[in-house]
Amino acid sequence: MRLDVILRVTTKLILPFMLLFAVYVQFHGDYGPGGGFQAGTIAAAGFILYGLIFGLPAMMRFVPAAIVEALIPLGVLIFAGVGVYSMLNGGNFLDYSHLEHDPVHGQEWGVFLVELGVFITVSSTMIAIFYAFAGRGRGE
Amino acid sequence: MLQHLPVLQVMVPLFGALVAALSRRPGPSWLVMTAASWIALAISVTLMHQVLTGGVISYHIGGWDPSLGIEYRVDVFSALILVLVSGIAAVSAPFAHRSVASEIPEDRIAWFYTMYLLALTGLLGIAITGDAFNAFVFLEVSSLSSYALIALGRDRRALVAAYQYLILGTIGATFYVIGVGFLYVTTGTLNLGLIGERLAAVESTRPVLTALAFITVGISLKLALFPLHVWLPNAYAYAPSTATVFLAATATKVAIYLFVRYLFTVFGDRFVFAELPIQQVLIVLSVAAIFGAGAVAIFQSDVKRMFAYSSVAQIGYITLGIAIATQTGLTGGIVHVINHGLIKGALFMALGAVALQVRHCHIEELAGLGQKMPLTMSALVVAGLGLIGVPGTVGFISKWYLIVASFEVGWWWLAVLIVASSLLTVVYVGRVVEAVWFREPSEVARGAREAPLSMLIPMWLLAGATVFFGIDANLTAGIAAKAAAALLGSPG
Amino acid sequence: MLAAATIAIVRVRNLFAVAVLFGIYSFLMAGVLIALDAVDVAMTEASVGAGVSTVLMLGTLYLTKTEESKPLHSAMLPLFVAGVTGAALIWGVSALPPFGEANTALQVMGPDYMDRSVKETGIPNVVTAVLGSYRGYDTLGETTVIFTAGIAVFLLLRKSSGRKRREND
Amino acid sequence: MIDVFSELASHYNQYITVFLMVAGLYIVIARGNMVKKLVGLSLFQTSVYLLYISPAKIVGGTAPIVDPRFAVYSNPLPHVLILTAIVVGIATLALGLALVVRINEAYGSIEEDEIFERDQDH
Repeated sequence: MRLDVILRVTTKLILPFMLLFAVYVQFHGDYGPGGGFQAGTIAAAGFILYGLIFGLPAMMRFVPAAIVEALIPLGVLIFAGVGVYSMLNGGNFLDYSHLEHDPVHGQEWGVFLVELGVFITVSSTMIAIFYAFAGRGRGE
Repeated sequence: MLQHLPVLQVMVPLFGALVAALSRRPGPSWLVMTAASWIALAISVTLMHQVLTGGVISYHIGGWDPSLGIEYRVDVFSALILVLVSGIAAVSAPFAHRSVASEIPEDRIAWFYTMYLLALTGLLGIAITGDAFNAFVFLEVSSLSSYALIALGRDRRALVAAYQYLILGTIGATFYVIGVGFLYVTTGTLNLGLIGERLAAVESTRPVLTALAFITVGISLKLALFPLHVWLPNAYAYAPSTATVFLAATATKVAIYLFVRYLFTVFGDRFVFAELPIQQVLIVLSVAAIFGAGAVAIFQSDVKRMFAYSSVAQIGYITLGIAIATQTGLTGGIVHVINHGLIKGALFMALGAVALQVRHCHIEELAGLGQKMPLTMSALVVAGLGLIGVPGTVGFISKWYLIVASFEVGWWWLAVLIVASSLLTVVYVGRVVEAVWFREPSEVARGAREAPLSMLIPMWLLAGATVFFGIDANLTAGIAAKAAAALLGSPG
Repeated sequence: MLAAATIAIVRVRNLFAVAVLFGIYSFLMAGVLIALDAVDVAMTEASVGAGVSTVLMLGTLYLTKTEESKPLHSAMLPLFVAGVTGAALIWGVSALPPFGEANTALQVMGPDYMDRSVKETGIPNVVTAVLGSYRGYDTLGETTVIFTAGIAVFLLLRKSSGRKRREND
Repeated sequence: MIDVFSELASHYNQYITVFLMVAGLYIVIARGNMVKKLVGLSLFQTSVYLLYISPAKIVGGTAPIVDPRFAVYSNPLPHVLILTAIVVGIATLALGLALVVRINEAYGSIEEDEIFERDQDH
């Protein structure tokens, strides 16, 4: 319990930086290593750390389970939606060149949106899996 | 929009799965599932029509050339598998409504349908893709969702069955990836067609043979080829009825598709069958499957398990046709893929209807059900006759092709074995029929009532198809023959 | 590399340290991957293998048991299977082109993503470009796999709201 | 360091890969503990990464991020494939572990032999 104070404060201090780092990894993926998947894992790890220190109920208030559940399909929906959208714009499925007038620009946009979809699904799935495991008491 | 059909074939069930997951209520999710699977069926039938009239369809996802990106490729064989898979899914949709409601807790039904649609997505994705690694990804989509579907069975043994399937399925998939890795390192491409072309230049070097070995073993695990079938009986026996219907009729069939695709299109039949002892090995294993699994099926008291073992035996017939590797033999194998899908779909639907009434499919509990559920039990008998191969049913067509094929290559003993093996089928189907029609109703059977229409119609649709295509086989066998000709004619 | 391998052997013994060892193993693997110039993969392996998997394993062990009992049956069959697999792999692998060569089939005949990526997509990290665009469909499949796993874990582990889902004959 | 290794034995990498694969596969088949089996399975899958990544490396090359200072890069495509494979691996592991948790609740054991015994009883 005494240690708790330190842990709580540190966690609160660290959490914004972890999320910031996740965002950096997400957006810097075009130029350096990183991308939606890695960023999603880091962000989820940040939230899970919060949950470990402050307890499951506090985390669920912070990130409600219902929202997490809805976010999992949403990420895939964004991804596949980009595919369909490029199809409606006259290209093939997932052909980002047709998203903008300039094909290269379209590609950049496409990859960006797709990575966003990956990020959403990955981070929310990780949190959901954490909820599922943690919500289960010790067996028997 | 018509030129986008190949990708829509896979995307429609995927979107369905997403919407079903978002809806989270049983009713809407069932509607979404039904709509998505019927649209998928319509698309696959259209694709089949396009292929038959206009030849092979190639669709470049993302607009990239196949050497850069991923290609979807539909030929007669893959279109046939697409129609089978989406057809079974569509026909099972009305059946699922009551069955799932009685077997799955209400708060999980929406997710059950999500998984069901994901399994459909994965299976269609494997059958349509022209890319080795993409096939792996969709293989995993279908596998993971099947594990979850199986684990939802009412019996706790369903959990263990799902776990065992997960272990063996993942080993199989990893073997497959290893094999693809070898192919990729030697050819520098992942496109199945391009691999086939480039392999012609490097044939019979050691990495290629290793790739062949690993891909064959990996897919054999998935298609439950005889010694690698251990996961199948329990998985089918303890899964929820709807999952059993769908998976038994489609999952192994798609693995067979991939198997044939690799042997004939990628490695080339000349290379595989002329220079390596694969033919002999495959024939021995197939015959062992037919007799071994058939014999085990006789001694099962759980009817669901009995028919699961029967599936292993029936897969033996299919691989036998593939191993003969002549036009007639391959046609027999492919036509049996379809026929067995129809038969097993009808059989497991009948058992699903029984499960609604008596909860377990123990043969003692089925006794006398013929009086209480005459329509369901008649469907069971019709499909059972198809399993035996009685003239006038689809089973006869498949066996006819196989027997003719064995005579053509001069293996009369193989023909004798095929006929003899039917006796095993007679015994176990006979056991069920005897119990159902000629015995006094058991205690539980007395309270049973006829299945609801939503189950009877799909069941009889499939049972009727086994008779219809048994009498007029031009459609199925004709398409199968075209597929076989295309596979054999493809350049090694 | 060697260290990773030896740890793999140590792990063949039992206990709950296995989970921690697995984490260490993943970190080493990530190190090797960096040496092989696969920075993106290394980053993912470090976060997934060493992070997520280890946490999941520890969580499972907390929910179940931490001791492994001695296997009862003989190890002959598994040894045989593993041995045959290993032999087949060595046989195939030894005929592959030597490590680090530039003019192998993979390098020569493979697609020239490096040259075209910036021109066509404007993205200098070619791994991201291939992942997002050229083989974007694989990535969609991959995201679907995650989605499948997430829902599947839910299905299995979420407490039912109403009656308890315990069966038995 | 890798340079030294590659001079010592040109297939060193691949042999280690094979060793890891076989070790993983052995754990999966031989062990009865369900968690241990899953660890073995992960090991088996992880070793495949090296099979793909090793051939992509060119000695003297660098990571596949376009930069005017470098001319030789390792091949990016295997990296992408393996990223996907990692994700598939963790998904399988998560599902497998979830199953183990449920099995433990239903049987009170995670040893395969014990579970089979308990099913024989009834």
